Amino acid sequence: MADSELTTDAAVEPDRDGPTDAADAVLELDGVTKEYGSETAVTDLSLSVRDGELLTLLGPSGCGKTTTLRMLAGLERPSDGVISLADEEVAGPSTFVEAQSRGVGIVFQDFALFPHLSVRENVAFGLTDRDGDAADERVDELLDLVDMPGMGDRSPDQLSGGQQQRVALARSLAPEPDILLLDEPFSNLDVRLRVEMREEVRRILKEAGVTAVSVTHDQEEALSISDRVAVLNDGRLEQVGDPEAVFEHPESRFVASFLGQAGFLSARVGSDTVDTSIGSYDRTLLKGLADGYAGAMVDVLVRPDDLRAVPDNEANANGTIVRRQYTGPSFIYHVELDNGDVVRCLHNHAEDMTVGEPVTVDLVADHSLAWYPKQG
Amino acid sequence: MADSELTTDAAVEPDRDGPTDAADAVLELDGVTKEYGSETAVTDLSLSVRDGELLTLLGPSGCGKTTTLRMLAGLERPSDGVISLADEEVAGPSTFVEAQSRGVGIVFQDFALFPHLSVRENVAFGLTDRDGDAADERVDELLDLVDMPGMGDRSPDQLSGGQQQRVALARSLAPEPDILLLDEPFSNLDVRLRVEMREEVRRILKEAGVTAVSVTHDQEEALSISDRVAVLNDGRLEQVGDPEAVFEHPESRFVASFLGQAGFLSARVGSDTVDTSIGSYDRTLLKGLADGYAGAMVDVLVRPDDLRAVPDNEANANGTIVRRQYTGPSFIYHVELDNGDVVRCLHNHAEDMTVGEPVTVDLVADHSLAWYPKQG
Amino acid sequence: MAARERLARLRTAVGGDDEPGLSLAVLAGAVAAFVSLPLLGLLVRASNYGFGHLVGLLTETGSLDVLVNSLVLVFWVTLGCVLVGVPLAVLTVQTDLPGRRFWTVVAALPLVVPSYIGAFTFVSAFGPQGDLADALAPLGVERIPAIYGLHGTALVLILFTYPYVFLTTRAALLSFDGTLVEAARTLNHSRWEAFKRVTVPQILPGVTAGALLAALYALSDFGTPSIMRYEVFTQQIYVAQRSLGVPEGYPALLSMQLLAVVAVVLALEARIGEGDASYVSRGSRQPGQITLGAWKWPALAFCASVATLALGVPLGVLAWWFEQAGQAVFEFEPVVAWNSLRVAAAAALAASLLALPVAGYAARSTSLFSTLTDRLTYVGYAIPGVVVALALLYLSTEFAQSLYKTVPLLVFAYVVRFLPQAVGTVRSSVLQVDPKLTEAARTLGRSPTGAFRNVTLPLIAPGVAAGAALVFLTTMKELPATLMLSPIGFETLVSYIWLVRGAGSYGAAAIPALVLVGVSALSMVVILAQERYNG
Amino acid sequence: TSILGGDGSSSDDRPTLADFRGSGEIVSDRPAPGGTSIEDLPDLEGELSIYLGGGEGGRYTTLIDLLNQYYDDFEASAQTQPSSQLANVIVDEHESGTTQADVFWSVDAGSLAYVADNDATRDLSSDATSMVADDRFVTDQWAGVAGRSRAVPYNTNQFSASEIPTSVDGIATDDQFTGSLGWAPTYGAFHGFVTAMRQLRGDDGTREWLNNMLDQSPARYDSEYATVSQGITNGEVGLGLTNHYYPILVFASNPDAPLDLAFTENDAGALVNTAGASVLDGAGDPDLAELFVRHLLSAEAQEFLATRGFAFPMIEGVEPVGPLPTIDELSPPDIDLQSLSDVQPTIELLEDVGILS
Ligand SMILES: Nc1ncnc2c1ncn2[C@@H]1O[C@H](COP(=O)(O)OP(=O)(O)OP(=O)(O)O)[C@@H](O)[C@H]1O
Ligand SMILES: Nc1ncnc2c1ncn2[C@@H]1O[C@H](COP(=O)(O)OP(=O)(O)OP(=O)(O)O)[C@@H](O)[C@H]1O
Ligand SMILES: [Mg+2]
Ligand SMILES: [Mg+2]
Repeated sequence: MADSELTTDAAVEPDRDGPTDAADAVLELDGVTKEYGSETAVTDLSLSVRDGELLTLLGPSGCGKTTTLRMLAGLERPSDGVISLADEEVAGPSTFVEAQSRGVGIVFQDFALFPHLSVRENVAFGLTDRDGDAADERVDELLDLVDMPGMGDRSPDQLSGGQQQRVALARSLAPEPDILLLDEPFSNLDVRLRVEMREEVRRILKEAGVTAVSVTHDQEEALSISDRVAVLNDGRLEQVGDPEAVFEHPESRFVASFLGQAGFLSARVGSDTVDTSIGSYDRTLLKGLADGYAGAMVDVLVRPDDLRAVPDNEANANGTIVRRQYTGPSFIYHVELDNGDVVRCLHNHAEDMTVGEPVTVDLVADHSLAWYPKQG
Repeated sequence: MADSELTTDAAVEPDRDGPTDAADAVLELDGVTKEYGSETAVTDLSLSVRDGELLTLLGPSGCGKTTTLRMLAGLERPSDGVISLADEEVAGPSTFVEAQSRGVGIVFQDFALFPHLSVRENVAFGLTDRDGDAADERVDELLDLVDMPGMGDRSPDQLSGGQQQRVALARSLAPEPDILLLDEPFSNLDVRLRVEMREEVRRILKEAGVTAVSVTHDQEEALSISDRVAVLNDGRLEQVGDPEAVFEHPESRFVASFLGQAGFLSARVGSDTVDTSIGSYDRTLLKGLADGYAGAMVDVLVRPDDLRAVPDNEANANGTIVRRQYTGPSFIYHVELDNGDVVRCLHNHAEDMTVGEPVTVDLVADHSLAWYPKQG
Repeated sequence: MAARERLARLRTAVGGDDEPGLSLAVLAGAVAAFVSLPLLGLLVRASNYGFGHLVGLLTETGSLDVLVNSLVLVFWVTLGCVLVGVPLAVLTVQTDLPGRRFWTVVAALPLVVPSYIGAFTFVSAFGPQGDLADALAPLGVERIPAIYGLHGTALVLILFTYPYVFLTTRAALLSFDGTLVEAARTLNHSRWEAFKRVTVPQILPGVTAGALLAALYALSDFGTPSIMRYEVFTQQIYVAQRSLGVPEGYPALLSMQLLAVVAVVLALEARIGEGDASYVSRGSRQPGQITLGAWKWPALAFCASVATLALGVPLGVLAWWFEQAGQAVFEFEPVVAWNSLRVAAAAALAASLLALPVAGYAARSTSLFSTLTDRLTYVGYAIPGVVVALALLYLSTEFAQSLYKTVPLLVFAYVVRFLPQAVGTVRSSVLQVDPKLTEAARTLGRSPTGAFRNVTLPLIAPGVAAGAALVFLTTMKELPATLMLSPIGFETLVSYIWLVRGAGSYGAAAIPALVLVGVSALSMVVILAQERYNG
Repeated sequence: TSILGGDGSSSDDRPTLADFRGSGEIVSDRPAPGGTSIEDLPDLEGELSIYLGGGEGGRYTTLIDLLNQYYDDFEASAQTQPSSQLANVIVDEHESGTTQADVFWSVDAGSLAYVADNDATRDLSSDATSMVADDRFVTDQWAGVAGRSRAVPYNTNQFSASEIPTSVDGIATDDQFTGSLGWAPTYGAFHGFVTAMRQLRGDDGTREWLNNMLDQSPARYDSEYATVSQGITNGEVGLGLTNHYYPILVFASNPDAPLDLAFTENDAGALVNTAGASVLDGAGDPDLAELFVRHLLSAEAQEFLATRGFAFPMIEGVEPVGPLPTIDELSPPDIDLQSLSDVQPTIELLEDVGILS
């Protein structure tokens, strides 16, 4: 893992990534807050999206992703803060540009297909500036894209969930918006179709130079197609950056545990060593550890591929398998260590251990590890 | 890969897995077909679900998963075939037991929350046989389970997509149905919540001895929580079996390519060797190859972890990187081989190759490979 | 894709191929048969006279002219009602119009002004020598546009029947899924374009349901055309049934002609309103309010001018007459208002209850039988009230003498006449309830009835309330059946108004007319409060 | 329900003559009415149901209320409907044995005759019939209670008295009335008028008159009251054919109306018809019903009908109000009022000519 560089005290005070490159930012949120009655859905969000990039909002359910997209589209008015599109303020204390004037397309989380129109008519809905033939051609093109040729004459209620989602996607792509907002656009699609479509969509976006903001709960999707990823938590921005940076250098415990099946090892920092329940390691294991920490308790981030478990006899073992999870290409064993920490170990199919079996867990990471002050 | 045993001529004629263990099957479909006008959504489906098991229907969008669940729930009447619950025929040519009399719970793909009721009232809806306090307690329990305590008084339109999905799940679990049908119950949840909830749901199901049929498009979810997996394609059953069997021994090219990011290597079977564009291998590489095949063209199933790519000079290379996909813990390189086959190679972060770079792809699999007669 | 086809497919998709339960069909059929009794009476009476005469009637001098007159009137009234009712509904539901609740009640109220009173007051105010002409004369205005004839008749009928369209459109808008408008707007459609392309097609069933009621009203009304000097179809029937020694069944036979036209109108509506609201999804999100901005003023002016014409003019003129009549000291007995309120409430309740099975069945079934039951309920509404009353008098003397001229029979007559008003609104609300919700309830162990009670009913409550409001308001002002079927001594507000007007005491009619509007306004407030869920 | 209360209610709760009598100029110097006073009649006692036929029923209900007030133990309730419609209902009820009312009190003799012809009434005793002064207005079956005449109201700004023809033919043929005539051809009273004409000059003669009228393009009103109040008073038309009391009603509320009325002579235009009452076959208490009819012919009731309904009284000793001539001064055609029930051929004729289609 040659390129891995871990953050250090970032853990102590994650620095907000404000408007980065104002120059080529086409979309900017500045201190945006949205309240529904006493409920605050989005808090003081500042973020900028660069021209032509695909930014993905990642975050747990209910963290404010849909709300953010709706504000960008002009469907919801921020309670506070300013939104600008191409350097023009579209929502602020005194301005509000309506949705239809923003040139922003959106794929809704719940599709919102027009029930009174056929699939073709739905897709053609935004093609008001093309004449009949050109529009027809474009619709055919898009139906092909979403792998639904020949279904144009159905009505939305005659489609399966995934098919509806694909029509919603085709409908929003049709008029070639400058900015496209995608709210979990692939959530109802099977892996194969999802992978195909997201790459196809990415290709289209890139070719047309469309700037896009998408929402997904699929970490793999976020990491694999996005130019940058923004992680939200409870209405606040936790971290924004390119996928590798965010995955490899999570700035907060939240980000670390949200991306990937993170586990944490409790550790005591000694003067030269770091002591964990699976062994003592050199202090250099922990990236950027300042001197002052001697004696402190920390949580060390360990991902499934950082650890390996081997069956052992009761006496030597330092943990027990509590769950065995089959993911197809590999198994992930959940191991409860003697001190109660639960960590996960990734194994390719080879080993076959059973739940309840005593194991010895070893650290196999060849890179230094991120850590966070002990919680609670 | 100690236990891997590949099927052989299964590829030629996949045998349908009919009612297997009629003895402890609580739910049986026999020759069930469902037509919508001229559209056939499900064709001649025979399947049995055993008592207490969690069976997952996997298949591409539009293959008939939702339709199958709806027939099981009694919301749709099969055009043909017989459905039995606990040895009693509930749908057949002359019988039809209504949904409310089947004791079958369902979580709808689009939630179907009652818009006029609060979250609490939605969850309590099925608790008709409990008195006020007991029902209240049960509702609290379930709201805790879905991680939404304190949101009981909201109305459904004040919830995010994922929150709605969780309420739908809680509502269907509340009355402890004998059989639970789940239509993509986690599709709108983030990874962490999804993993937590699916394990939680699995635990509940197992504790209560509930038999469940779930639909998912998430292959990892299917493989990791199901007792058995049934793969559907275009309304037909392709294969049913336990997750490992289905993943490791796909009986058809369709199943193979649907599960995991499968690639196929074109190969010519010689008298002693199998020749591919990345090298010639012993005939034993192909599992169970009968003698007669000499001279035949076959497609050999290779999964990302069966292959490895290394940078090479133009002259020696046998392929070119066409796409680099970051998934967090690893990269998957898509390589277009000289003969046009596209295969995928899994690498942990170490190597750093770029798109367009010539590479040599090697087979690193330590097990024999499945193969299918050449297509088209 | 033809709407019917789409509808059929949808229904198979959502409801399974199986038709709704037999019991619902039986119930709906029973209700339809029940309210078709007068039709039966009518047929029997007409056959006494002999259907052979029908041909003669059709070829009579002027028959065709009058038929054309009627159709032309129906056309303009329907168009006018849509042009007034729909904008008002949109303004009160989807915009930030100041005082929306107030305008909602005010816009619905003209329905309680009996159209013949409206016509009188209009003639008085706007006739060639009317008060307006008097007022304008000093200003040098010599002629004001003639109020008599087609335009006057159409104007008055529009002003007093547009609330049908207003109320049904409102109900449709209230249950409309706002996300769809959002989707259209993000596809670069202005609010107006989105309204045209998304909202309109989806509220169309609601609009046509109201337009149908207005059209049939225009067809069956006698008073207004007669006051406004426009010859229409119903005139013959009125004269016939008010003449001595008319051969038995003659008015009934005349009504048969009218029924033929009604059938055509119903068929026409079926084409336009087809598909009904079936594929309208009830949205969880209300469409964002339209901010009127400076348009607020023209919008307010529009509402105010409709209110002035449809409420201000009749009430103003009545009050003025009252003032003029000065010397007439009279006592107004509250029991009269109480009687009106009682029978109207009973009719509204009964009609809403009976409408549920018919509307539920029509909404969930595509069978011919369901269409038939649904359409049959409209017949009583389209036949002039006197004819219905005659048929009921006939039936009760023949078969149920103990009911003859009793309040229950009177309420039944109201139900026969106004049931379709409830059926129409309830049907569109049922169609707007996502069938998945009922399915969800059933998989949670509820019987179809339980699911109906706990899920469907609360969701269709606004539609049921709107239907009840329509029945209530129209019953309050119903005259012919009230006169003919009430027990002797049973007086209601309208029969009282009719009485004092007949005595030439137009002024004395002002008080009961004001009471009529006041009582109705109060009940409207109560009924509209039912819409709480839709806010 | 009291609609038009009197202005002189006495402290004793029994209504006095002043309560029965109208108010204002019209009655200021009227003598006390002659005839039989209520006080001389036996007391009304019990409950009575009345079918009240006719548009001006509002006035009649006030009279019923006064009688209700007059007797503690008497309670009459009424239902008002157009008289011909009610006549049809009464006949139907009689045939099916569901008679609802005891008394039929109708504004026109045709309806009374129709009901009588269909055997739905009982004979009146001479106690009642003898009270009516003029034989033309009484039969065994019904007694007239208030006379009414056809008249020709006109707008005094448009025509002078001398210009008004004395025959309906003059109205139908004189060019000066073209475009300034008003009538209400759907109205029952008009049908009575045409029926009378049919009796007098036969169907063909009537058809000719109707066709002549059509050539004058008369404006069509919904009712005769409207013909006068909207049409003539406002000057929309100059002259009309109506019952005599509609113009007086207009006067009563608007004394300055530019309105006067004329009468034709010896033709249907001068028909004198009568409101009357009969006792229905099947009445619960026929004696009470007949006594009620006699009350309608009492001095007080006749004074009421004359001063508040502007009718021609039916008994000796009560005069019509102010400007009206007495019945004797009119020149009505000689016609049996019973024959006015023959309306059906009239309707057919009107339809045939194209007035009602
Ligand atoms: N009412 C209908 N009329 C016609 N075809 C229909 C109807 N409902 C579903 N279908 C079709 O039947 C097929 C199966 O639909 P189903 O909803 O069962 O798919 P699914 O497997 O659940 O797909 P997804 O994963 O996209 O939800 C689809 O091709 C769909 O288009
Ligand atoms: N109308 C509303 N009234 C009150 N609270 C609301 C309303 N709409 C959303 N919220 C709350 O705001 C928060 C953010 O909602 P949002 O829909 O943006 O979440 P999300 O990130 O899209 O979640 P998911 O992944 O589950 O769709 C949630 O807690 C939600 O309950
Ligand atoms: Mg969301
Ligand atoms: Mg589905």
